[in-house]
Amino acid sequence: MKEVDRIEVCETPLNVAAEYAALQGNSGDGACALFVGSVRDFNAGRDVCGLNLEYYPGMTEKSLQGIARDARRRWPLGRVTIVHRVGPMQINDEIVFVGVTSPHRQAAFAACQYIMDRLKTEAPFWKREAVADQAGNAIERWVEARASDVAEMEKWSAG
Amino acid sequence: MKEVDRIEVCETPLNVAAEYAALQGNSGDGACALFVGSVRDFNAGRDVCGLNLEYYPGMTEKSLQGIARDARRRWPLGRVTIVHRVGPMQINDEIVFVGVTSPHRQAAFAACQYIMDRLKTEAPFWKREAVADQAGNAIERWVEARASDVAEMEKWSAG
Amino acid sequence: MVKILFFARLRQQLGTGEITLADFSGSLAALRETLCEQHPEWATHLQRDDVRAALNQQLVDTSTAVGAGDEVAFFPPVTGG
Amino acid sequence: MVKILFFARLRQQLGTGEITLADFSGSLAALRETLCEQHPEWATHLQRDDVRAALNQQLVDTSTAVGAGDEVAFFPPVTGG
Repeated sequence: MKEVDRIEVCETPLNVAAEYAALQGNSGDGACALFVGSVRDFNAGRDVCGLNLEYYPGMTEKSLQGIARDARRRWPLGRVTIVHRVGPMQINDEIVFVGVTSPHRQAAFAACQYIMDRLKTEAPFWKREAVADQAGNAIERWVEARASDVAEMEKWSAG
Repeated sequence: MKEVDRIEVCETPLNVAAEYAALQGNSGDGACALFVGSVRDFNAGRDVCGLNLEYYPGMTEKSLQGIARDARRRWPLGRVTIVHRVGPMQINDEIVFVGVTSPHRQAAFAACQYIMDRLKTEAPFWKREAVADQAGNAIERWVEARASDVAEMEKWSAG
Repeated sequence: MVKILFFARLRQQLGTGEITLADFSGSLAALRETLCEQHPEWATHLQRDDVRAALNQQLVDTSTAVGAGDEVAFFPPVTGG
Repeated sequence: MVKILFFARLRQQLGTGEITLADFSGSLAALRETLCEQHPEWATHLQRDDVRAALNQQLVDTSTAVGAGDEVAFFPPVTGG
């Protein structure tokens, strides 16, 4: 069976090269779409020095498994990988890797984007940023959810 | 400047890990969308044993550069990489790597898909497959263009 | 007994990540009312429109019924990815 | 002089990948007519609706003007990626 999901929440750095090799190796599929999200150095008007990611052990994994399962119902997919890092991170560290293979390029793109859109709006992760305040001192703040992420998600039900 | 294009047509195997590292390293962008196309072992009802890719030296590179430039006009992109292999290939070999970075996930996905859709319909590459005939002998045939690729491309002008 | 979890900003605002309620049975909305009666200082945080709820690790709306043995969680909008 | 290239299936069908025409001036469609007059056996391949044309390495339609020093290419629909 080529229809394999790899779902992981980990505190260690993501290894994109290894994830891609495991995903595409012997999948037999011609199309592979990937998304990698990294820690940005700027958010909502402040310089970001670092990030800490909290999650809900148990529910987070179930949520990602459910999203992968729903993507399979919509598109013909070979392999699906969702790896999300939690805990403390630095600028440019990779937070999330989503990869899918399919016989069809459009299906691979759509499924990868769908998984990211749902992950962003429903998987229980919360970011706390370390930012510099006006005086240059590091302060921690919870990242605010963005309305644009909800809007992106809603297009999947409209279609 | 982070706005860098890497466009290459090569006869050597693609190195996805190295391409990703060069693309994302120090891009400063939070979002990175990638697509990798590989040689499938089945096409239009026949087992495929291998592939040979012909191109138009000079025009092919210009075509890819033009596609990357047009993608930048549509979306805010950091780095854009398009690497396409030519010459003889085996099953599961990677043919094409497209990667883009952006501050925005939607822009990264859209640009990556746009580049692939245009590449498929206008970049001068031609595939010749080695397939097994009814008697099991290997024969070579030119791959037929697919109407679905043209349809995918047309959605970008409609939008 | 119902186990109740709080995450992220809400956990910090309420000053606890986990409590239990003995003998509760009713809707999630009623459970939230009960918590706010017991801890009036929680109301401003727990009654916010954007607080989301999960029952046994599934996102649900506040009309969902809760009973003995259930795990309930309240948290702010998610910000992963 | 106009340089004319053929690629892929078309190159195999015509039996050549490159020819030159001295002193041609006119549209791409007229150039194609001229080639088919010189090589009647090419017409069935070169006049197909799906044959695409490039002028100086840019995709163009057959109304485009061609003159001395230009590089013209004819080829079947592309199948890369």
